[in-house]
Amino acid sequence: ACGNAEGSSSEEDSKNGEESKDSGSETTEVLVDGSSTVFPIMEGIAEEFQKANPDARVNIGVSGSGGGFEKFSAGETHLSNASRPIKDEEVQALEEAGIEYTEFEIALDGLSVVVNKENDWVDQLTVDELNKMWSADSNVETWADVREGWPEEKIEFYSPGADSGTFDYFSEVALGEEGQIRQDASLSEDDNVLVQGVTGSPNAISYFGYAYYAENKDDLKVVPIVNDSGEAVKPSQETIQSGDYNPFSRPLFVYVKHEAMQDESVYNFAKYALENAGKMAEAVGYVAKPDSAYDEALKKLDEVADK
Amino acid sequence: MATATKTQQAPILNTNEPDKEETKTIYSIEDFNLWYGNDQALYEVQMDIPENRVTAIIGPSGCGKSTFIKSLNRMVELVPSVKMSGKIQYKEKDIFDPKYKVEDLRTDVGMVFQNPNPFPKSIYENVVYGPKTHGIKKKSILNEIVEKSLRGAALWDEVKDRLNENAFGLSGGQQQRLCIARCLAIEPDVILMDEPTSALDPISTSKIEELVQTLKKDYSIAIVTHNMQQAARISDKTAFFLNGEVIEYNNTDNLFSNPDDRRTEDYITGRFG
Amino acid sequence: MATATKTQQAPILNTNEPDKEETKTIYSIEDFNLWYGNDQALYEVQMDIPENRVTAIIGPSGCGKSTFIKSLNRMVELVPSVKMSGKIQYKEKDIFDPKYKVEDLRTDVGMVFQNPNPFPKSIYENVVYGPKTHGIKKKSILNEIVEKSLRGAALWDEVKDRLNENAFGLSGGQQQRLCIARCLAIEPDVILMDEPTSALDPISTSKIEELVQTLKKDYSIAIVTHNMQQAARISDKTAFFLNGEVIEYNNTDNLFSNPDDRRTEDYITGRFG
Amino acid sequence: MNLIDKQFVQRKMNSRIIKSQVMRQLFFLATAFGIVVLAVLLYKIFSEGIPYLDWNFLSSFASRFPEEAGIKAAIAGSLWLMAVTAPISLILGVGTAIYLEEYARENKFTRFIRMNISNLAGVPSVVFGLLGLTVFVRLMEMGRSVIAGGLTMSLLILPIIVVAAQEAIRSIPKNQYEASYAMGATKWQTIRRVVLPAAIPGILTGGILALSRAIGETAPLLMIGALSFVAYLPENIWSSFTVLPIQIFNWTGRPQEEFHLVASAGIIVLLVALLLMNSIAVLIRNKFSKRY
Amino acid sequence: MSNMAVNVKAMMNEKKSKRSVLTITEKAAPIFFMACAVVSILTTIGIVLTLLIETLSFFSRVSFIDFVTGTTWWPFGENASYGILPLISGTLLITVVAMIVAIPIGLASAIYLSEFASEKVRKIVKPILEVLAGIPTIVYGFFALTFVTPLFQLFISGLPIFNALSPGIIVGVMIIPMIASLSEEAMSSVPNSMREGALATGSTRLEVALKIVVPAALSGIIASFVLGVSRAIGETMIVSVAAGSTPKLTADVTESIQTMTGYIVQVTLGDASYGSTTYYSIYAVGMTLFIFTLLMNLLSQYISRRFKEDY
Ligand SMILES: Nc1ncnc2c1ncn2[C@@H]1O[C@H](COP(=O)(O)OP(=O)(O)OP(=O)(O)O)[C@@H](O)[C@H]1O
Ligand SMILES: Nc1ncnc2c1ncn2[C@@H]1O[C@H](COP(=O)(O)OP(=O)(O)OP(=O)(O)O)[C@@H](O)[C@H]1O
Ligand SMILES: [Mg+2]
Ligand SMILES: [Mg+2]
Ligand SMILES: O=P([O-])([O-])[O-]
Repeated sequence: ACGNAEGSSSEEDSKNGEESKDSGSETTEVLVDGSSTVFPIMEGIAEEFQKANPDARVNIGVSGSGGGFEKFSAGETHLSNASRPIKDEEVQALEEAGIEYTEFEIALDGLSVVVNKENDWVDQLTVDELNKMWSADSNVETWADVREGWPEEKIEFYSPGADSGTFDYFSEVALGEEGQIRQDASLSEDDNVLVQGVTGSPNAISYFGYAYYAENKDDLKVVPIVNDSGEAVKPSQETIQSGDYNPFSRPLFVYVKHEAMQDESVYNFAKYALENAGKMAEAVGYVAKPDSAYDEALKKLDEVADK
Repeated sequence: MATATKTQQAPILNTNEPDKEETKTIYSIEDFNLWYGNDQALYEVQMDIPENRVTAIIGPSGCGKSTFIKSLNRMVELVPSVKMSGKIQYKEKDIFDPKYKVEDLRTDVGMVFQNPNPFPKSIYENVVYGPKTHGIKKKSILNEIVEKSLRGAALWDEVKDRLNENAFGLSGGQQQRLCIARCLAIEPDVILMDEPTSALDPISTSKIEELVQTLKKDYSIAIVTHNMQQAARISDKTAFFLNGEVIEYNNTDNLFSNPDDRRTEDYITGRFG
Repeated sequence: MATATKTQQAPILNTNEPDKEETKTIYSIEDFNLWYGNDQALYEVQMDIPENRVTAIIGPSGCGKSTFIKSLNRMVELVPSVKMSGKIQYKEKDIFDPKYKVEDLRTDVGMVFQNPNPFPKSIYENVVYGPKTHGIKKKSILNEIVEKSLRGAALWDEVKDRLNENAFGLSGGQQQRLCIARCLAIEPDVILMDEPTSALDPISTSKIEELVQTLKKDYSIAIVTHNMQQAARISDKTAFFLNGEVIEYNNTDNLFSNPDDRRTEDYITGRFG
Repeated sequence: MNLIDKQFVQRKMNSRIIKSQVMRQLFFLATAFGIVVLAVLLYKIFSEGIPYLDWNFLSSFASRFPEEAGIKAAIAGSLWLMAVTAPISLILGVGTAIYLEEYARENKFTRFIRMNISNLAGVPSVVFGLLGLTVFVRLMEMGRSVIAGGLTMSLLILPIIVVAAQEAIRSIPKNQYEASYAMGATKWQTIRRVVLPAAIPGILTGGILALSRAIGETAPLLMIGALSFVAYLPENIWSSFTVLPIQIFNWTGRPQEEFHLVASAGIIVLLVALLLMNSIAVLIRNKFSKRY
Repeated sequence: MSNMAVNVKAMMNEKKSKRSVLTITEKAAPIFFMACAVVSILTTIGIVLTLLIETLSFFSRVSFIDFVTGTTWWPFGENASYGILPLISGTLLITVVAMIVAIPIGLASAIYLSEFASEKVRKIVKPILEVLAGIPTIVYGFFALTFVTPLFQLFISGLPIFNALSPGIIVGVMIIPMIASLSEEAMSSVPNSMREGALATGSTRLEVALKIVVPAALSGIIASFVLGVSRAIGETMIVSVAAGSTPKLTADVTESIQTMTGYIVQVTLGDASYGSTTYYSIYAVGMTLFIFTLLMNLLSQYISRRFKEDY
């Protein structure tokens, strides 16, 4: 069904993702949406998948983790990417809509705390220090306020937009559930401008997904973070996969709708995604999970899809 | 108010082709008033326009000449604020009778304007515009109409080899004759002309004047002009308008040689205007 | 080509205020040609305009009257495509001499246009526009200028109580006189007028004609008109233009009573135009 | 008697003329400012983007490798969007203009429509995005499809087209109407055979300019959710799609520096498309202007 | 006309019966066109209803008074705070900077084009300016962020990467063509007879421009300013990309701020889920934005109508 039939079979009513299970001979548009963090992985997978299956039609939206779940529960998408686990109210919404789904962890991300290249004083930071620096009621103004001996230069704060999974995760870990980020931080939805902000000013600090750091290693200095066992660890493929880089490493997810697995095109894509997620994650600057994890995931997928 | 002279004096002084007999009346206008919004532009106009004659309308700028002539084919109603009272009869039909479609009236009564206004189409398309509008599609008939109308407008010889060129390439005088041809193409009974030569050079002007003389064999013509000499040269009857009133209406020769009204005299001797 | 008659015939037939003696020449034009792009609009114009007299320019539409009069204060150069050759001397200064600033020329030579063109300002501001632009700031002087100019233009009594009202509220004839006042306010030596009455009603026209007669005591006036009667009534000398050439230039009475040229005669007897 | 001192006037004249000339230069510089900014912007974009601009770039789909990334889907998407937007907005726009210029009587309703249209012209594009998201995507369940995007864009540029068409119609000399009516033509015949042919250059010019606005608009499409990876061509109006500005936005948001250069290449494509549309509009305008 | 081969008149009369078909088109045409005109009204109604309904849901959760008087805009997390003033101040800041750039330059360009430039220069420059107006705002946005800001950072030490200054200036640049061409049109429509009148008294070009043409065209010029303001208020991509996303009640152009449009885009691209207060807040902000631009548009119409000169 998935596009081996010669000639691209023309459309069917694929709007709103209502799949037409009976139209087995036609390609369904595979609809994926959700996290911007997961997007590069999924995009790479889709690109390869389409090379392998020229008739396939995969559409990957970027609505953010929350926006993705919203569309997922409205039945508008088949797969939903997320950079955080599903929230209770989202679970509830899916239940109400009668949508069954399974969660897969497809890769790991290490939130990287970075400073300017010229910053030669910051050697490491603890979560407490980050909390002190970033929280809304912080009285940290200069680096000297963080640790004695550091220069008395005003710190510039750059943060991902408050409406992103990355921001959520950072606030939760560094600032606590109730924590609020300081209001003089410059927020941007676009991580590139954060990179630019930090490269541009010696006293800046920021954090974002590992991929952005990996791409701009030469321009940025990453700060080792003291983990739960007291060691200061830099994010890297190894430390993230091994779990040494904590607490700022986090899993990335894809949520799969059961009903959609009945459709060959969607199932094939999901399968392909799980098979290639690790490789693709590394390729775009994230960290793969151990191989075994993907084998298990594939098994689970086949169960769900009744294969 | 209007001193319209319905009964004509004996046309003794006629030096132009004289009115051999009293001709039939094609338009009869009675007590016609017209307002633009609240400004009255025509007052109690009273006038009979004869068939197969040339009737000239003269008067100083703003006296209502254009307004009057445009009333005859109801073109004046394109100005939304126009209000009218009185009666205009064309071939004894009331032109304001709702049963008498304005399109039909205008098909019978052609009009030529002050500035030549060809369409930005080919010469051919300009001439067939009317017939096509009225549903004539057949190529052979259209061709015939084109030749006949252009000949009628004394333009055929000049343009017969370039019928498909854009009409805007013609000179002013040719454009004006094209407009006359376009008007002849729907075979009207009456042709209204609003200062048809005022935008033209002397040579084109005299061509059109000749043409008017020829056309009056087959058509009834009403012509507005600000050029008194022109009126004298080409018309059989002349009406002098002033401030929306018909001051004097008479055989052309009478009017120019022996005006009844002081104001007519002042005007034709160039004392104002 | 131009049959400009520089030596004048004896002014025997003058019924108007006659030219008592040969007056000084204020403008002297020699071999003046003008082109709009490639179209020549004036051919070899040769003419002396006398001081403190009214000189009329007549001729059919498009013959170059406006072009000519606008050349005298170089307003014609506002049309970018204009090219000129020949000589125009104003008070014996070459007006095209780069050292002679065009602004200075225009300060000495006022102009009144065909359609009244007051500024959308108060009557007062219209009159003082020129003096103010030229740097005169003192209120008392400006007030005096306003009164003097408006009196000079025979408008003072009509508007003295509403100097601060917008000039657009005036009637056409009043607006034209306001434009004359505006022109008088900078105390020019020459006033050029391009069909100043053609947009006006008969009464306003005769007021302006009277005014021109009064003004010629203090100013040299060149006036374009399409109305031959007007030229005859008010001017001392008349130039007849045709297709860009001066066909005849003579004392007004001579020209009208005894034209030298066939074409002049044809024109003034209304044979064309 | 003389109130004006000619000497004084002449003395002042020189400084006035110099002032006029100096200001003329200043005004010229101001005009040049815009052009300079344009030049800098173009230089920056072209110097960055040209190396990436090749046939491959035009004929490939998006990719995670900058060297392989192409703009095919976005070009196709933009074309599809135009294919939906152009007819809808032109028909509605010209229809509205004809109504206003030819049929509407001067009354409250007409004035209201006029005012409404000039207000719509000033409504920010994000607000149209909100409308599209709420009404087309959600309420009418069109999803983030070509048709939803096209309808949103149509409404966005409708006022521009109406105004352009109105002007085109208004610029037809009265004498053309008179000529037609005097021949006994009806109103509709006059509109169809005289007004529309004469107004078409103006309508096309305005229409193309409006469409070139639509082709560069980002915000409303972001709002209806067109930001996505699409590596296939839309097949019908219900397909999802991406367009040039969205693809550019997408690239500029990538971590890899190379993608920013790819984005510049994308911008060049977009600018070339815009330039092409503009020149066509200018051509039409110059060819047909001053006909009467 | 009896001497004719074809009797056109008769043929036309014969076709007259066919006119009935024509009459149907004749009657249907205005109805169709009116329907087209009604679409624009429906669009407005659609916009107002969309905004209104969702805004009402928003105000069922957030007090209206807090919304219009609050000085903190922090729509995320537990203690969210929805005071619109910072967004408004951000919007106004951008608008002010933009107009400081666009008004003098736009007006000067207009004066140059209308009063000084030759027809040839005008013919070349106007299309170039139109290109400037036609450049997609996303392109401008990245230009502001990656070129203008770094450029300014050379001169203004400590200028953060996001600030109101450079997007403001670029919004201004974007608006220049609009002000220039609308003002130029207004000035060009001042009849030449007025210029002639002034020149004939010995005025210089500059004096004609400033004392006669600009005052006579003032209503059109001011209307173009107001439209420029409205455009600046509604500009989206430039500010989303380059002004930052920190709503702040400030008048300092070197600070990072957020505009109303910037916020709407942030939320649509972000993570807020449908039905959350954050989600509804974009409609409330959209409504505010709509009202602002509506007022500006009405103002500009009022100006052009009220002060229209009939020459
Ligand atoms: N569309 C209009 N709306 C209002 N008033 C009008 C309109 N057309 C003409 N008028 C007025 O009606 C009067 C008569 O105008 P009309 O055009 O009939 O004069 P005319 O004799 O043809 O003048 P001209 O020789 O200048 O063509 C004038 O006072 C004019 O101002
Ligand atoms: N701006 C221009 N560009 C090109 N040709 C022009 C221009 N102005 C006038 N002409 C041409 O120059 C010739 C003389 O025009 P001009 O305006 O001087 O005539 P006129 O005698 O004043 O006519 P009227 O009585 O109609 O005012 C005409 O053929 C005209 O077409
Ligand atoms: Mg008339
Ligand atoms: Mg003239
Ligand atoms: O898009 P997010 O990964 O930040 O949810």
